[in-house]
Amino acid sequence: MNYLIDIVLIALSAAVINNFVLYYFVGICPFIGVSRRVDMAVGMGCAVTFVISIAAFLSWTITTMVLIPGAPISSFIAGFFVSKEAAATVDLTVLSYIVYIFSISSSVQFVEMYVRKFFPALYKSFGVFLPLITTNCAILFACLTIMSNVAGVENPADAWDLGRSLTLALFGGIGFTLAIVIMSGIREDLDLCDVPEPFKGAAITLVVGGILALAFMGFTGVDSGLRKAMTPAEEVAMEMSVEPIQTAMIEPNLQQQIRGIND
Amino acid sequence: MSKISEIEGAGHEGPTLNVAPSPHVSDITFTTKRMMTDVLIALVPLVAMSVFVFRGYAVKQLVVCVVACLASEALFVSMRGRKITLTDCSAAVTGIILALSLPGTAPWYVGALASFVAMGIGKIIFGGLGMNIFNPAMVGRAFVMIAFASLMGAGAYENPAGVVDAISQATPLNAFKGSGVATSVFDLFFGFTNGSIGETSALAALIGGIFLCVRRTASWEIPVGVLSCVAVLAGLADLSAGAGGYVLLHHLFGGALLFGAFFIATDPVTSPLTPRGKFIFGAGVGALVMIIRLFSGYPEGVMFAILLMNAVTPLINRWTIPHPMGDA
Amino acid sequence: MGFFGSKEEFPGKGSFPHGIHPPDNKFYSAGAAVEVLPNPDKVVLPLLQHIGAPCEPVVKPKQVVACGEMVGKGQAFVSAALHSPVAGKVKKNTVVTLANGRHLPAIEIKTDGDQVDPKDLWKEMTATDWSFSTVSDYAPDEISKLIHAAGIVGLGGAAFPTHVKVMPSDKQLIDTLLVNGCECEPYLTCDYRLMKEAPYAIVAGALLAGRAVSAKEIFICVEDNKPEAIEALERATQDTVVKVAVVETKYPQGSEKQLVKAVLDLEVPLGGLPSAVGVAMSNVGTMAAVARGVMKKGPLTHRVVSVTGGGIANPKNLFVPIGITMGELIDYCGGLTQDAARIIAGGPMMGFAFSDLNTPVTKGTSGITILTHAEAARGEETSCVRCGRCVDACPMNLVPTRLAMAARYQNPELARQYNINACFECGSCTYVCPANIKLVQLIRTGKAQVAATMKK
Amino acid sequence: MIEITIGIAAVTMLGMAVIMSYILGWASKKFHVEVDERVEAVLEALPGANCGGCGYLGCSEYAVAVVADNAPVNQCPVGGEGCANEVADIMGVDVGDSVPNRPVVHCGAHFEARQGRTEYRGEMRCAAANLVAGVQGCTFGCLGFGDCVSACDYDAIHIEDGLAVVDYDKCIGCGACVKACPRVIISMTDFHEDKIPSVLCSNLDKGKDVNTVCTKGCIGCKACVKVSDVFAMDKDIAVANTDAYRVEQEESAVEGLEKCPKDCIGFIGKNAD
Amino acid sequence: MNAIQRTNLGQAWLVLLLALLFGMSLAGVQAALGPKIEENKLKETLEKVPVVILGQQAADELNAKGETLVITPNTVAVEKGPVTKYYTLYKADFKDGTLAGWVVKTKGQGYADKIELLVGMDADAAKVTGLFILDQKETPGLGNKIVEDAWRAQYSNKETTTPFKVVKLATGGVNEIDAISGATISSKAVTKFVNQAVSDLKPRVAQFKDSDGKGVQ
Amino acid sequence: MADQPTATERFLQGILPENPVYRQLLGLCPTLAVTNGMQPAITMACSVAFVLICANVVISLLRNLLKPHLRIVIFTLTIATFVTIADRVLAAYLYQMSKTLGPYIPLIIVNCLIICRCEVCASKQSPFIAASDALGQSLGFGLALVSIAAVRELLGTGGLFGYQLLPAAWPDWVIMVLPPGAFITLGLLLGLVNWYSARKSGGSI
Repeated sequence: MNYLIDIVLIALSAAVINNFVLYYFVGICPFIGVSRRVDMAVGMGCAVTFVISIAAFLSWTITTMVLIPGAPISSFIAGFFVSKEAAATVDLTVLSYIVYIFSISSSVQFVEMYVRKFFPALYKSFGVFLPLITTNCAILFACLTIMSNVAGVENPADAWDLGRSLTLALFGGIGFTLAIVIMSGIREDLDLCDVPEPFKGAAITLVVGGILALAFMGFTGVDSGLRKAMTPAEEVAMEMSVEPIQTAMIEPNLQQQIRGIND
Repeated sequence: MSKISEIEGAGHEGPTLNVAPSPHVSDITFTTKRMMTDVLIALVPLVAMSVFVFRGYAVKQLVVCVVACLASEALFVSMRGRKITLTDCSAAVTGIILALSLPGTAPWYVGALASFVAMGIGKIIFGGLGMNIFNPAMVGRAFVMIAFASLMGAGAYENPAGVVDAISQATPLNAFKGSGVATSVFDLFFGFTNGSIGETSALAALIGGIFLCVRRTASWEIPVGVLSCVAVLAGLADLSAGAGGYVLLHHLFGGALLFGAFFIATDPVTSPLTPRGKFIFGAGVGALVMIIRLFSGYPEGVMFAILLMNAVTPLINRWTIPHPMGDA
Repeated sequence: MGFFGSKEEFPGKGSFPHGIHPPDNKFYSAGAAVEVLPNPDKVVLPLLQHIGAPCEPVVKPKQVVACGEMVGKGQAFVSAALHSPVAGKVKKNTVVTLANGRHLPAIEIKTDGDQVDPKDLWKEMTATDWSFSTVSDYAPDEISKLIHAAGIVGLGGAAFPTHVKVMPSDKQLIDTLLVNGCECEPYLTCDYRLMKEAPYAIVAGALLAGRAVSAKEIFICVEDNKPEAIEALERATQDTVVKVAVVETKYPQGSEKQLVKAVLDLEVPLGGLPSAVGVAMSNVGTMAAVARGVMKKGPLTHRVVSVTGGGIANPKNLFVPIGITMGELIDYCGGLTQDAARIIAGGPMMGFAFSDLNTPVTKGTSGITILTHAEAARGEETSCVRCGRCVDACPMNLVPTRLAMAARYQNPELARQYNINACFECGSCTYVCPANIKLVQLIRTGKAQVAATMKK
Repeated sequence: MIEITIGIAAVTMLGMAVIMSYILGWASKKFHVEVDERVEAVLEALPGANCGGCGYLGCSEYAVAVVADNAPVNQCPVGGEGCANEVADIMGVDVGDSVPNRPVVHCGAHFEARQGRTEYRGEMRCAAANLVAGVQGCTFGCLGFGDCVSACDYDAIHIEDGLAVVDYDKCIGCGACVKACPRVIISMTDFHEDKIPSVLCSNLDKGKDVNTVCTKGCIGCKACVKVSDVFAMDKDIAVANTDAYRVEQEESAVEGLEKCPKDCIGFIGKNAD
Repeated sequence: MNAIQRTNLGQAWLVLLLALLFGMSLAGVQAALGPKIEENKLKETLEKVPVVILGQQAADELNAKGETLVITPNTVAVEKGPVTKYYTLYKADFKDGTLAGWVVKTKGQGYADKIELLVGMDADAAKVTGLFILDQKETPGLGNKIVEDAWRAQYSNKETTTPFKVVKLATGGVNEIDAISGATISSKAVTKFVNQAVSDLKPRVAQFKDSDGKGVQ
Repeated sequence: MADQPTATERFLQGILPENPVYRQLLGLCPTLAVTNGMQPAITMACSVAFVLICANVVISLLRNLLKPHLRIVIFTLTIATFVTIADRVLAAYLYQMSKTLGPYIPLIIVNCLIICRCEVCASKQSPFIAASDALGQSLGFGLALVSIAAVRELLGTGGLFGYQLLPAAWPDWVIMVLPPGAFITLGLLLGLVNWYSARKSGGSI
């Protein structure tokens, strides 16, 4: 139940409340560049959603399997050279950016070639957007968010699993689609408006984006409101209870002990 | 042909002829200006009620917003080097609606900045009257709502030191969301509660709104869509969560719902063109209002709901292109 | 709903969705009985007065022609022959600009020699002795051939060659013939006077046309603001299969798709003709011409024209030879008043304004409406506020403001999405527009843009 | 410890690079799709930033458009001029060396020359006014509402006293005005010389009919044709043979021009008065 | 040679070389800067511990004397039905070994996003000694006032026997916290986290009294 | 090929005539995201400058080895490396700022500005020219960021770099430091720049 709530809230947050484009400003380039016509925007949105899901899968896999300290593959390799314990501490997260961008661009290229060969009709309608996506920040942003929720957490239980990661990516992509489709609808209407010359094109698009961001702020807090509404009353009471149900477990902290500040 | 040629002869006293495309006659009684005048007339009960309940606070907001709206419209239009068209009353309508949507306690610069933004970013930047995508008054209000969160937030409506009774209470929606207190439906209906100065009286909004719909200046589909959707969702919320003394009528009469449904959502420029589209638009506003009221951090969602639906209006238009007669 | 017509007579509701109710202003000329104009000094006959291919001149300059002699031959199938309304001498070929802006070659004939008195023609028309019983003597294709020979086209305004409409066809079976006497255009009264004064000719024509298309039912459709015409027709249709259908007074009731909807409750498919739903439709004036063309073998050389409006001294209904100039008609009606502002060929909703008084009357000219400044007054154009009044008015259920804006900002793709080609330019949207935008004119330019992109 | 981390990082990167390039290389062979080799070549020449700045969806669509639809070669904002030249080379487009192709307005009547002009109360655009009879008597001539002016991105055509006049100093010959004119009185003409003679009328009617609508219309009198071989008759209207015109014929053209009783022949182009 | 060139890998030799080089250099960078970054992360929290426990003034005095607190981090898992909640509990000792107090690091959903905060308690967990907001994205001008000293000071030196309660107008009741005007949700959220942390950990601190870091290594 | 601009010309071009933000609309994500204050804006500008200059020089050195179909891969690899270095350095020495900038530092990798300069200039020019081009472009980018940040921070907080500049009575426009303020400010400034350059070249509104 809790897991389900988590998934729903991650989805809602990524798609609407903290919309990738309107809240985090990622994917602005296509948001301005490819929002002139609704059908183009829909194609772009679908392509991004598709690629972002693939990228999320890849980045989650690579992060948990290779990059984080104690990841199975890297510690297996390291295990040949040094002791098991030392191998478990090998931290490759510094490579994450370069690995992500590498895998994104390769997978985009692969998917493009594949679709082009086997689904020419599909390629015509949305494949042409694929190469544009390599440089779309939204994809990398989703990977980074997943990384920070996998590698950057203090408590292992908080780390995201594949399901949460994919939800974030999928609904982040849907949120992007939502924003760009709304924007393209508005821009098609703006073609019939007497916009002052200096504001034509990108400037008015940005202003409209601002008003959209303003409107989307109305959703702030919907996630906590929903969580409250969805959590059964007894669970709320339990979480708030003064007495824990079970005895606390004591675990040694892995972090190195630091004496004082100025050491 | 002699007589004709006399008539035709240039410079004589004959009739001056002109040519024009068909049709050559038009319904000259119904003009854009009359629509705006209708809205002004329909606003009279609301303005009267706001002045009655909020006294000086209301007068101040109205004066500030109307003056600022007219001045900014004049300024921006002349910046574009166009003819200044204050006489079409649209700026005045925006000013009054904006003023009515502000709390009485807000300082003067809130109304002034809101008017400036409403006219600049909400209207003229899109090309002026008839071109704007978003309702200018709501753009202005949303801007100051976020900009001066502490002056416009739910809590800011209360001013214990206020000289008017209403202003020392909590707004009905905030009282409910914050502490689960339900205001009496009677007060909500007549408007003796705190809130934005024009939104308190359900009665006044109904009178003005029905006038607009009867005059066909506003399309009835939109308010019907909003109210029916809110009624359904509020009814469901009541059933599922237990009303806590807060019932469907509170949702209908409380907050800016009626004011928004009849006066802001019906802004023809920013709502869809076809009757079907208008109903969808209204229903969307209603649904978003309820989502925001029930779940979000804001006690009221009319403004955000209308802005959001304004944004999808082009898409609604696109997807509700009517089938011409004879099109299967 | 109707004065006389009861609901059972026809399946439709007597009305159609949307539409407008402009003041009909028919009082100017409704009371004026049709007067016959004496033969003019000359007539100018443009070679294209109908929809379709222009006709070829069959006379040479200086040739002498008799009254009713063919001067232009319609070579193509969709075309109509042209006959001289007067006897006289053909002058040098010339060009004229019609009221609808067409710039065309024309045949000019100077009146000379033995003339047929047009009064006799009118008398023949208004006679009550049109024999309905002889209708069955004509074979359907014979009727069609005779109509072709008489050069008859639709006299309601569109001027579609009538023989094409009444051509018996195996492919498209026709059940119903609708005779259009709605005359929904404000001001115009020519059809009204014709129905009142020559109902028997109309009924005879309707029976002939009905026989040509083998229609099972024939309705003469009249709006309920013309009780006297209805009465006259009821009298004339006694003991015949022809029924009078009374429909609501509403603009554009006389448009074919709207009338089919109102009377038969059928929808003519988009881009199709009424024949697609088994309906043939023709104007009352055309029916009278058919009666004469078939039974008297008389070509279409004269027609009834209303000269009406506040800008003319004495509004009249006139029986005039085709080819006479508009100026002469105005002259005959006492000339323009001081406050005349606009001369329109046709009615004020769909007619064409023109300024050259030498423009000739054509087969499709149903009237000349002269508006005063007050009548033609139109506020200054303001921005569209998307109020949707035009959407409520459009009888075709379109979104006129979108079409117009798409045309203004040259976006033919958008115009096509919104079905611009379904618009038949009735002008309802422009009539109601509170912002006084010339929607119809813009839509017309939009259609041209769409056509241009289609070509590419 | 550091060595280990560096080593493993290097191994990981190398491994990834090997895997990726192997898969992609395999895929590019396996999924190969035949395309016009010029498209490939143009694509190579383009930057590949896929920014969409050209108005197309990414570089490959632009490349296809260049090859298939003759899209202009200079649309890439990222690649700039160098890229445009490369693409032009591939396409074999000839950029320089041609005779300037400029619009000529075939009407010379200002307001006062137009007979039968009426007050017009409609949409103030030529395309719209062209649908109304009697805006002016002549059904061929310039309407003067300036559709061409708004079509011009270079501020090179203006309405002067009811007549469209090209500013040949600013004009780049894009042809937008030609497309905009509903009466088709603007045509693109090769300017072999800076200024060329032109018949400033489009009215195809006979002289008598022309005279009723315009004081400056060509009446087909053949006066110019008789004195100068620059001009020829096309049924009822005179035309200037601009393709063959060279500066040596100027005197002859002037002679024809002076003979015109209606003053409807003139020189146009740069430096033409 | 040609055979090699034609293979995919041969074509991509530069990519491979660069990947190798860049991978190595990045690992080098990480090796050089990694410890410093880790230290920054820890310092961010630890720096605040004396302030939260002792108050700004006492912490400054301690600092001036050149003394520091000995801080031992522990992870505590509290199971509450289906959910397990993790806290980081810092034990702070004076140099002489006496227990100075406890700091709990906790976080939860605020109005806009997660709020991460430190709650200081005295040695017996009988009093809340202070509060520090580590990370928040609340509405500027409204909710983000939770970081202001004046508001946070309301929690200092309050008994933990009764939970804190948010009120609009303080009536002088026990452990009443003035809500930030217009940001009741943020105020309530923070108060809720403090109450939870206190109630969850108050009974547990005794178990950690002996842990001095070395003991649990 | 036409005359290639010299190093100085390229440097000057980047600052105003070809300003990456206002004229080329490149790299808008960070432009919007980090301009709610002067400090993050300047930090971001410096990071971009560092990455751009390093990447340009490296690519320029490698320019003769580049294969057409692999060049983009090499660009991204190089850029990603330098971005990682910048990110780590910031985390080590400006920890608070690195936290504030969050994911926007790694997102420099996909900043079109850098790929664009690598493609247009660095892959064809000598290291010196490439470096001056990069410097000019980064200055232009920095200027744009600073101009937006100045407006937003001043209106949003009443001061710059955290120092109060406007009178204390100034009501802070909180919206300016929030996402909508970013969009609106950039949109209006862009309009202003367009208007100014149109006026300079004699156009009208």
